[in-house]
Order: sequence, then C-alpha cells, then structure tokens
Amino acid sequence: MQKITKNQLLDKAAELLDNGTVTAVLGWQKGEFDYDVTPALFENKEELFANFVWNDFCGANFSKYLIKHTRKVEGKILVFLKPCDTYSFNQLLTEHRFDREKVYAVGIPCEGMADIDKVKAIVGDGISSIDCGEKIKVTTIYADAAVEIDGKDVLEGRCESCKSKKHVAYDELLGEEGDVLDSNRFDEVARLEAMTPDERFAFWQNELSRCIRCNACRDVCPACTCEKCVFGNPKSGVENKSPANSFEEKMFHIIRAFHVAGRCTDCGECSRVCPQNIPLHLLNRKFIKDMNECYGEYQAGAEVGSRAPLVNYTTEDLEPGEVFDRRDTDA
Amino acid sequence: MKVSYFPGCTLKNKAKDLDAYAYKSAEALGVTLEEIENWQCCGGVFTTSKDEIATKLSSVRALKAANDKGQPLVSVCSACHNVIKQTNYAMQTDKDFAFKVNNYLKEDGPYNGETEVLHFLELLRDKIGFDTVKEKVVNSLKGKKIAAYYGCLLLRPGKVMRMDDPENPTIMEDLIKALGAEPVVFANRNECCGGYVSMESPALAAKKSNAVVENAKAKGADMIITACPLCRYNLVKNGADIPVVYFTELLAEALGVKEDNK
Amino acid sequence: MQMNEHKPLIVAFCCNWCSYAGADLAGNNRLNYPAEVKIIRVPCSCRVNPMFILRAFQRGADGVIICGCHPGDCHYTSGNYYTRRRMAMLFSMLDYLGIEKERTRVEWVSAAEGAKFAATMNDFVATVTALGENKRLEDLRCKK
Amino acid sequence: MSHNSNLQDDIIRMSGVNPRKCMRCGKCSATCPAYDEMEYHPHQFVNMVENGDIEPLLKSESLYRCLSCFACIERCPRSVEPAKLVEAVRLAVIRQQGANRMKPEDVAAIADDETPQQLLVSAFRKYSK
Amino acid sequence: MQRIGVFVCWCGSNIAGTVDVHAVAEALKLEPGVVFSTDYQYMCSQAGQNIIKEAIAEHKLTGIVVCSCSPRMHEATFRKTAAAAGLNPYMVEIANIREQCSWVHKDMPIGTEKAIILGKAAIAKVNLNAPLTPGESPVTKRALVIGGGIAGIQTALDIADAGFPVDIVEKKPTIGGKMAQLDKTFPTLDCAACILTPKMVDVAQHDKIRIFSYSEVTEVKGFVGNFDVKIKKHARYVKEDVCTGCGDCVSKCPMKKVPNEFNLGMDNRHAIYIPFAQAVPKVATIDPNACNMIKNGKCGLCAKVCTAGAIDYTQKDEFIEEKYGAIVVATGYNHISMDKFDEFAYNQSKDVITSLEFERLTNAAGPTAGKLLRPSDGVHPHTIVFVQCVGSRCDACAEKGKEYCSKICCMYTAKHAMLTRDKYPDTDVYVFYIDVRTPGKNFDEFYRRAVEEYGVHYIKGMVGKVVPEGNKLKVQASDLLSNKQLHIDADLVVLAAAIEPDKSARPLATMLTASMDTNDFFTEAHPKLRPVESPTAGVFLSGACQGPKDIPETVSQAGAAASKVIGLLAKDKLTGNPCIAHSDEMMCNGCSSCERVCPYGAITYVDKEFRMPDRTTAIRRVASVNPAVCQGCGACTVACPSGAMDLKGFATSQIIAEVDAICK
Repeated sequence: MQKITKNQLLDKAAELLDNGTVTAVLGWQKGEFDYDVTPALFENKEELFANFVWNDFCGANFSKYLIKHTRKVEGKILVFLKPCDTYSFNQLLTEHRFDREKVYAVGIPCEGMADIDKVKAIVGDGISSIDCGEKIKVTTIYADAAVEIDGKDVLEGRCESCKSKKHVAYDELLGEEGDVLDSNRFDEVARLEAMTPDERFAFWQNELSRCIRCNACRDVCPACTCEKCVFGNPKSGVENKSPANSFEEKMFHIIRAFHVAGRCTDCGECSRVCPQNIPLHLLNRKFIKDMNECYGEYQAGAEVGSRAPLVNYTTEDLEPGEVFDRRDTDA
Repeated sequence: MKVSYFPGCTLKNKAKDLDAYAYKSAEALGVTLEEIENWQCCGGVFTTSKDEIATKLSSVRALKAANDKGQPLVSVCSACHNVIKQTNYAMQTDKDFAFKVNNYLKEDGPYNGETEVLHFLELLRDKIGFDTVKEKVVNSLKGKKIAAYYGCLLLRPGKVMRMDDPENPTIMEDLIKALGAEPVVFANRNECCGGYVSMESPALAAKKSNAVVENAKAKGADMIITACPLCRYNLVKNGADIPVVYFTELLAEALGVKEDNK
Repeated sequence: MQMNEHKPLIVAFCCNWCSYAGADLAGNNRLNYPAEVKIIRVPCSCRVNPMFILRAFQRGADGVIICGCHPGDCHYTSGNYYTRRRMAMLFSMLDYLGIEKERTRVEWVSAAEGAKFAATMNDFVATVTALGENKRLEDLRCKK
Repeated sequence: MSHNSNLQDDIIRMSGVNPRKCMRCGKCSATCPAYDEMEYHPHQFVNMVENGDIEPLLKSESLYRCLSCFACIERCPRSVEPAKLVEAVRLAVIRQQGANRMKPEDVAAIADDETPQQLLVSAFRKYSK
Repeated sequence: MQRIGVFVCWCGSNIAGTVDVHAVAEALKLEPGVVFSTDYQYMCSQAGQNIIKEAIAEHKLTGIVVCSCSPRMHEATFRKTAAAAGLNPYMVEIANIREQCSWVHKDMPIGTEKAIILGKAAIAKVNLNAPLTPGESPVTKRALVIGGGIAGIQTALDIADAGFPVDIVEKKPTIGGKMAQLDKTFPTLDCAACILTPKMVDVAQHDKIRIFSYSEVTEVKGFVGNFDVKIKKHARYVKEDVCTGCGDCVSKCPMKKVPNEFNLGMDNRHAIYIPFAQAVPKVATIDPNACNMIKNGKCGLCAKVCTAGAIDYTQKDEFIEEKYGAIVVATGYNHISMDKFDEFAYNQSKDVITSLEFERLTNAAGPTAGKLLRPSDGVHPHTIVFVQCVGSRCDACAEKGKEYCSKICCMYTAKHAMLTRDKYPDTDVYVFYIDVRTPGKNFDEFYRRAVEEYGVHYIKGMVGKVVPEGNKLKVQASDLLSNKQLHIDADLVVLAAAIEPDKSARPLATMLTASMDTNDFFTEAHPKLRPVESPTAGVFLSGACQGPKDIPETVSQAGAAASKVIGLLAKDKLTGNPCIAHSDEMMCNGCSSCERVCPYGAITYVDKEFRMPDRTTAIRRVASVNPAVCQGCGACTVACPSGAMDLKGFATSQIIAEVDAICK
C-alpha cells in the first residue's frame, strides 16, 4: 500500500550514514510477528540492513523517542517522519524537549497504516507471515494459500480520518508532499455529544471499565514525555500505579487528557496501542474540538512556538457555564 | 434584498400615501417589501405594564413570521415600529414575559427576539445607505428647507430603539441632505405632538402641536416631514400653515417615483 | 441519621483576594448559607488544579464550586482568565463523560459581593441537593 | 396618609418599576410636556407609589394627561421611569368593571374624516379595557 | 510528624454563640499530630496570645492552628505571636470559624460540626507545612510619578525633599494638570495659578526632580523596589535644553487656527505653542498634525526666527529606560462626554458649556481675558443656569453617566455662582440641585454665603430640557419645593459634568498589574487603612485616579503617598512573600508552559546537567523562579504538566490534604 519503498528509505539512511550527516538511524524493526513492528535505533549500517523494516504496520510515531536518543547519541540522528508524526515533532520542539540540531528529519509519505485486528477479522488467527506490497499478503498456519487484502480495507481508524498528508517539519522530503485534509475526525465526538448524559455515561463506563491500567497509552503518547509522571509521583496527590476501581481509571484518563490538552496533536497512538481497544482518542479529540470551537482553530504542532489555548486567554472568553449553552443552542 | 414589512392599520386607510410611497421608493432602491401575511394591528401604543400579554401578541406574531423567513422586519409608521421594537426587546430581555408569550402562542419553536427590527429610515441608512439613496435621486429637492419632526415614538426609549441619539438625532436630517434639500434642525423635533390625548383633551394636543410648528417655522422651515400619521394629523388639524408630509412622499418625489402613484 | 434527605458535601475553592473576602463579607453581614459549604482558600482561582476537583469528587464531594475575582479584576491580572479556560474545558469534559454538569460551577465573586456569595452558595447547594448523591464520580471505597 | 399596600404591590409588580431607586431629582417633572395639565406630577407619582398613597392617584385626572411620550423614561437618571407607574395606575383603574374612560359611542362626536385609525386604537388602548 | 497546637477562639459570643468551642477543642485533640488543644475567649488579645506562646514553649509545638476569625483579619497577628515564641510564622494556619461558620449558621450543632471539619482541614494542612523564609531584594532608591498635575507635583516634591530622586512623567507638554486651568479655588477663593505655579517652579528647580513632559510610560517590568520602566518621550521638534521659552517662534507661526486644548477649544493657538505663560518646562512644542513644515516641508519660519537654534524638525520619539523602587500613579480625571445628555443641548448650542469651560471663561488668562462672555456671540450673559449632577449618580440601568457622586461639583458650582454674582451683580444665577453636598472644612459656610450674601437662586429640582431658540436658551426645569415646572430664558447654561478617570489609566493599570474598580478608578489596598497604596506592592496612588477628590484632599493624599514611598525607599532591602512558586528540577520538563502563563515574567530557564535514572548524565532545560518577582498566584502550578511546579504555603499536597479532610 505504501508508495515509498523500504529500499528508498534504506538508501537514504545509508547515504546519510556514509556521508557523516548522521550517526544513528531511528527506524522500525520487526518484533515477534511481522505485524508487530517496534521502534529501534540503528547505530551502524549492518544492523540497519539486517533489521530495518517498512511496511503497512509502521504506525509508530518516533518523535517521542528523540528525547531519549538525542541525549545519548553523539552527532545527529536520522528520523523518518510520516506527516502526522511531524506535528508531534514540532510540538516537542515547542516544548524544548530535544535539540533540533541533533536531528536530521526525513519526511516520508504515508498511505495510511493497517490495523492488525481488521486483518485478523478477515483471515482469522494464526498468522504466520505478512508481506506488504501492493496488497497485503497474509498466510496463516491454518490455510495453505495466502490471503490478499487491499490495505484500504483494513486501515487503522485514525488513518480513516487522517487530518493531514502534509509534513509540517523536515530537513528533507522523500516522495511527494500531500495536503492538509478535510477530515471527519470530530464526527464521533459530535455523535457522543448528541447523546443524553446517561447514554454518554453508559458509553464511557463501558469503555473505561475495560482499562487495565497498563499505561501503554501514556508510554506511547508523544505529549506524555514528563521526566516523572504525576501518576507515579507520591507528592502529586493522584499517584496511583494500579487502579482500585473504575473511578480511578476514569480519573487517570481525564487527568491525562487534560494534561495533554492543547499539546495533543491527535496522532492517535493512544488508541492504537490500547490492548483493550478503548477509543482514548475520543477524549483528546473532545478537548481539541472544544478548544477549536471556543477559542479558535488550533492545531498543536502545526508550527513551532505556537501558544496553546490553555496557556492563553482573551478577555472575552466564554464562561465555564456557557460551554454547555453553546452546545445546547447549536443542537 | 427582500424584507418583511408590517404596514399597520393607518397605512392601509388614512395614511395610504405613507404606505404606497414606501413601496415605490423601496422598489426604486432595489428592496422588496414583503407584507406579512394576515398581520394584525399593533395596538398603536406599547403598554409598558409587565402583565399585559395579549396586547403584544400581534407584534410577536409578526416578528415570528419575519423570523421564519429569515428577514428583518420593517415598518414605516413610528407607532407600529415603536410597539414592535419594544415588544421584541421585551422578548429578548424579559424571560418571564417571553415564556408566557411562547406558551400562549404555541408557534413552531419558541421565539426569543431574534428578528432584526428596522424602521424604514434605518433600512435606508443601514442596509441601503444614504449614499446609495443620494445616487438614485432624480429630482433633487435643492433649495427646500425641510424640518424633520421625530416626535417621541421614533427615538424613545433610546436604549430600546437604538436608532439614533434620542436627544440629538440626525437620521432624518441626513436623509433630507441625501435628497438634496437643506435640513432645518429645531429643538422641538423630539417633543410630543400631543398624541392620542387629542381624543380626550384637544386643547392640550393643540398646544403641543402648535409649539412644534411654531418652533420649526421660527427656524425657517418651509415644510415638515414626519414618519407618524398621528403626528401629521395633530399638526395639520391644529392649523399648521406649512405643508406636513410623510418622509416617504418626499423620498418618492426625489426618486422620481411619486407620479406613478396618482 | 435521616436517610431521606441527602445533605450534600460542597467544596468551595475561593481566591484569597476577592471571593474569600466576599465570603467573609457574607459573614460580616450575617447572610446565611448552608453549612454543607466548606471553603478552601487559594491565592488565586488559577491555583485550582483539575486534580483537586476530581479528588474532591473521589472522596465523596457532591459539588465543587470555584470562586474567583471577576474577569479583569484578578489580583494577579490574568489568573482568572486561565481559570475560565481551564474550567470551561474541564467541565465540558466531565459533561462529555456523562457527569451531571450542575455539580461543577465557576462564579466570579468580588470582595464587595457578600450577598452574591451567599446567594450563589444557597443556589448551588439547592441545585446539588436536587441532584442527590454523587454516584457517578465518587469512590465508594473512600466514603465513610 | 392612606397606605394601601396591596395596591402598591400590584402597581410595582405591573410597572416593573422600583420607586425606591428614585433620588428625588425631579428631572421627570422637569421634562414632562404635560406637566401643567397634571394634578400630580411625575415625581409625585413616584413618591406617592413609594408611600403606598395610591387612592388619590386612582381618582386623578392626571392619569389621562400623560402622553406616553417616554421623555421621563428616557431622561430619568435612576431608571425609575415614572411613565410606567402612570400606566400601571391607569390600568388598575380601567381594568375595573365599567371603569372605561372612553366608550365607542363617544367616538363619533370627536372623530373627523381625517382621524387616523392609529389615534382611535391608541386612545382605546389607553382609556378602555 | 508535626507537634500541633490547636487554639479555638470564642471571639466573645461571636463564635461561642453558635459554635460549641469547647467541643471543637476536644474533637480536634484527637487529630493526628495534635498534642495540645484549648479554647479561650479572645485569642487575639494579649492574654490569648500568651496562651499560644506558652503552649509553644511547653509542648514544643512545631505547628499551630488557630480556629478564629478570618485569616484576612488576624493571620498576621498570630504569625507574629508564633515568631515571638520562636516558631516559624508560616507554621501557623487559621481555621475561619467566624465569618465562614458562626456568623453564617444559626444552629449550634451544625456550626460546631462544621467548625470541627474546618479545624481538621487546617490541621491536615499544617501537618504538611514547612518553615518558610521570605527572600530579600534590594531597593532602587528612585521614584517615578506618573502624572504632573497637583497630585503628582505634590508627591514628587515631598519625596524629593526627603532626599530621594524623583522623575515625573507627564503626557502633556507642561505639568500643572487640571488645576492650572482653574480660576479660583474653593472655599478660600485664592487664585489657582497663584498657589500652583510656585510649586511648578519648585519642581522645575529641584535638583532631585526630573520632568519628562510630553512623555508617557510604555512598559513596566519588575516588582516592588526594582521596577524597570520604559518611557516614551514624544518628539516635540524643539530641543528642550536649548529653547529659552522666549515665544518668538509662536508669534511668527503662520498656522494659527489650531483649537487650543488648554482653553478647551474655545480659542485657537499656533502650530508651535507654549500651552500657557507659566508652563513648566517653558519650552515650545510643535504640533505635528498642524505644522506645515512637518506635514509637507513648506514653511520653516520658526527655525528662522529662533535665535537659540532650538527647532529640530527631524526630532524623533525617544525612549528612556530607568529603574525605580516605587511608582506613584497620579493620572487624574476628566469630564465625561456630554454626548449622551443632549437634552441639555451641549452639542446644539455653544452657550451650553461644562463647568471647566466656565473656569476658562472666567480666568484672566482664558479666551476672554477673564470677562464673562457668551461663547456664541461674545455678549455678556444676564441669566445663567447651572445644572448639577449631570451624569453623576446615575443608575447603571440608565446606560449613561456614572453611578458615583463626583464630589467636587457642588462646591465649584457654588464658587462659580458666587463669583459671577460678585463680579456681575446684574446677572441672575440659578443653580438646579438634587442635594447640596458640602462636607469639608468651611464648605457649607461657603455655600450658605453664595445663597445668603450673594443671592444665588438655589432651586431643588432638575433641568429636563434646554432648547436653543434665537439667542436664548429655553430652560425647562422643575422646582420640587414649590411643585412647579419652570421655564427660564437663559443666556448661558453651565453643566456640572461628572468626572471620570483619565483614559490612560486603564492601560497603565494593566502595565502595573494594579487593580481597578468597574469605574476605572484605581483600587486601594484597603479602603480605610491603606488608602494610598495599590494592592500591587510598590505602586501608590495619588489624587483623583483613586476616586473623585478636590484640591485639599488631593494634596493631602499626595503627601500621604509620598510618605509611603519615602518609607519604602528608606529601606535597603525588602523582604518578600515567601509563598511563591518553585520548580522541582528533577521533574521539570522545561516545556515553557509555566513561563507562558506567568503574569510577572518570574520564570526563566537554565540548562543543567542531571544524572538520569539510567545512570547516564544529560543536560536538561529546567525552569527557575525568581523569588523576588513571583507573587505566588499559582497559575504555573496548573499549567505544569509534570507537577514539577508547586507553590509554597499552598502546595498541591496541602490543598489535597484539606480536600481530603473536608470530604472524608
């Protein structure tokens, strides 16, 4: 499904390693399964050519990893950034989280990533190998022939409502630049807003009660880069490393969403990694939608140094009680 | 541009001129007045009492009708305009009143004063623009010295009508200028003519009306214009010796559409 | 203990400069409001972290109200403007999660508005009493 | 001084006016075009309503001299708006059975060919129920 | 664990009437950390304070909770008590069981129950208190006075006389303010110029005072003792240090039709001008909007005639940056616009004027050289109507005018009326009043003289309408005492327009972070006890910027403000508020969220080397709070995503402890 090929990326990485522009490459490598792709830092060409992968399962957003790696690696790191990743990249620069000088960013186009659950829904369990080309070819241990799937049919939810195919940051661009898209990403939030409070409560109770507090959402979130997380800090007053009941899960998610409000670029990583398939992005999108409607359109990470709505104000802002009126009159 | 139009009882009877010239002038200026269907008399005066609901219903119906069309509601008669605008203000600001009215009317969906209420003069000034009016003048009224008589209902209460400075208005003077004539500013222009008291106490009305005419004449006016049939009636009845005409007639004349009428 | 009438627990965060002084003025003028209201003094309404509000709900509060200086009158010039945005967003989120929006409120009460403070508290307590116990956001484990 | 507090409450409720806001500046009476025709002048209206001294007002001819020109409403610095009180007292009178000030049969004598409809409806609304 | 003492005050029956204080003391004894608990009739009394001191010594207390009146009342008292007994004053917490408990609840069991909970919350908080020590900062020994009217002049003189340098910033070309425009002053009738101009000269000659005229403050940073102020000196196109004020340029200037603002537009001045003869600094100023040379390069006459060579058409606005220890606001007042009161025909007739215009009409240096003549035709008026309270004392719903009493109008109107009758006995003078307010030394006597000796007609009532007709002003008014409507044919109508703070005050207040009321008057730190201080430390108030004032009151307030400034500048160091933000560097992400919300610019960032959890070292950007600048609002603590930023005295853990104590 991807228009850009693994070899194009490898060639570029090799070139930059060879000419000394960078000393390490932040890329994807295969995990336990073909579809289980994880981020990795390659510090030489051998490792790179042996393990680097690029396929329809390379959803991971690398921006966050730059904080850790730029502190350790001497010289520059090459990072491949899909359009949505560039927003996080910029946002972290806004927050001074890493040194731009230590990164060589190569923008790469993205045709949307595949959702393994949707693949499994088609082929069933027991996937033995996946080959991503024009089509996604899946073989399972139960069937002789590989199943061919069109990538468009198994797009990740976040990619179905992709907000932008345009990169907002890079040093160099591979492939063709896309456009900011007219996305329908707030439709689901609006659907929830239109429900009665009881329905909404039931919806969220059902969703959030599945939370196992594995912290994957937090760990993957490019906005959650705190040196020490409040949930692990006894002094914060909200420390809870494992939840005792559904309220604490709820509280964890509300506070997490509030902490990243205005900084969340809506990359969708939280929902992608959630093992319980909780649509966590709907919390973040609610904040984004509210802030857009109340304080004017704002896209975190669209430009470095922008001032997020919650660290800003005007004297004419609406009153807290009026956020409801706004919706009531809209409806 | 199309606007909803509330003519009022007098304009359909004793003040047909005011109505007909308004239509013609509006047409000449590219505005269509769409008369509200089945309008009912506004009642002539706005009853300030908070427990008067029924007397204001006809205004609310007209307002609602305009709102359903998404049009501003225009009237020419000062009294109608005053009643409708005050009623609309009450619908906006007096929740209790609006609640009762909505309960009573049971129209489709509540009405809370969303309609923009305009006097024909405001239509000319704010929607059409006096500059445009000036461009469309074919018979300049140059040389005429005209006094604009506002009376009370056009401007007051200022915080409800929001049409012009209630003590030192300029809207009719600006119109007179646009039509090529010379406005005569006189102090009694926003003083009462005696109004409906002429029914009860003709002497008081005569006193008030005479003061207006005398004051205008003293300032050199050779004509008085007004937007109110009752003002015109009182002034004329009490022996005004200079012409008292509706501002729409003057406008129609300047725009060259007056003769079509006759 | 009477079970039929639920006495709500209300936490009120008041900024030191305006609203806390407004509450004092309500006292000076002997303006009654229910004892269910317990005030916590903060230097400015912008000191109120959403975590405090959630914590209060978690520990059994039925309503939380934040009082600050009127917009434009913040002792620190801009604190309440941030409060206004933060709380607007937080309240909207709580509502989105299905929590009764009447349980949270922001009111601007100046140091001169003792009467407003008392009236606000009376109204808020009445509103929250009508809603009943906060079941949706409390942690029963921590309730006595 | 008579004090009729029921009537006073009615008048205050109907008019929506708080006579206690009055600072006794007298601007209403200074601005009133019908002042000389009135037995009780606008500022007295306010004062008498404030004192519950309503009975004399009910009987007063002043009720029918007010032109409803809104000049006192416009210029009152305290938003007391005396004309609203006059209107409320007048309504308190004409709402009573048989207390109409003007009857349809009176009209023929007063009206002429030129009398605008506006004058008739206004007068009836002001003087009759 | 702390060792906490609890002290429950009865406040006579104020608390004990509705709260069982003994039960409270007993209940709180059981709270964790509490080692001593007692109640007493008046904790704030000497005897009560001694109980606290003795308990601190006897029980080795580390923290104190006083259950009493509002902390706004006696927190400072009990902190001092604790300090006197050797305890850190910030180990004291107050549970407000009077204003927020006994005074608002009637029922003893309910009041007692609540008092106990409030006490528990305070105990929970004090358990987490830490001793705090206020930081120190140096004091720049120079004051800035903004506004050069009588208030600013007096304040500057008093500060300078105490030996501290003072700068005055005045937006007009000369100092002097409104008082310079007045004719005589009530109640003594001495001429304003005779008492003001010597003071102006004193200012000009004082070696500790610098005047920045034609200038304004554009930026204020810093904090008490250490303000950094940027002042914009507008180009006056005349070298101030070279110009001798001879006036030759003025008389030669061909552009003479510029409305003269000093005479309120009642006559004209030249494009180059000196506002009035006694102006300080007495230098010319070119009005760039009127000067042909500046507008289109054609003229240059003034440069030719200036023997001193002071004219400089190329002069540019100049910025001055200076440090100050204290700032005094003396921005004064203006009359409100008469646009919304045109029933008085101010916009329709030249002969309807405001009282300040009347001052100029009677001033010997005014447009008529002191002869009282009508502006329209220069004829002497025989009937003059004064209208009081125009735009003052208006109801908010009226949507025009001000709600307050402007305070000075009654007296100046009496003065105008009296002087008119004194000078022109052939003139009939009517004053329409609602109330005559004359609280001041010799004020009522003055007003009575106007009535009794000078025969001014004081009429209780108001003017309803003024109609210009012919060369008369038809005044329709009410006479409430005789219950009549009056019709007066007047020649001149004088309106006592309400006064309002100068328009420059609001943006200035924002720059100073000083608070204002809804009328744009500066708010005082305490309306009775700290009337000349703004709540913002280091900012002081002088004159009408704080509220309507006459000259005697302004001058006394100016002196009071000066004495406060002197008290501040006399110190070498200031101790600050220790309840300020601080960042835990180990947790700080350096993300700048806190910096963005800080209204004081108190947060900066430093790169520091840290040992990371994985035993490597890394250079990280971390926030650092300037303790002298931080005012302790706490905005940063919520903006901080990691919770690194906390507020001393109102720490997250403390507030959460209070929440828990109240909720459990």
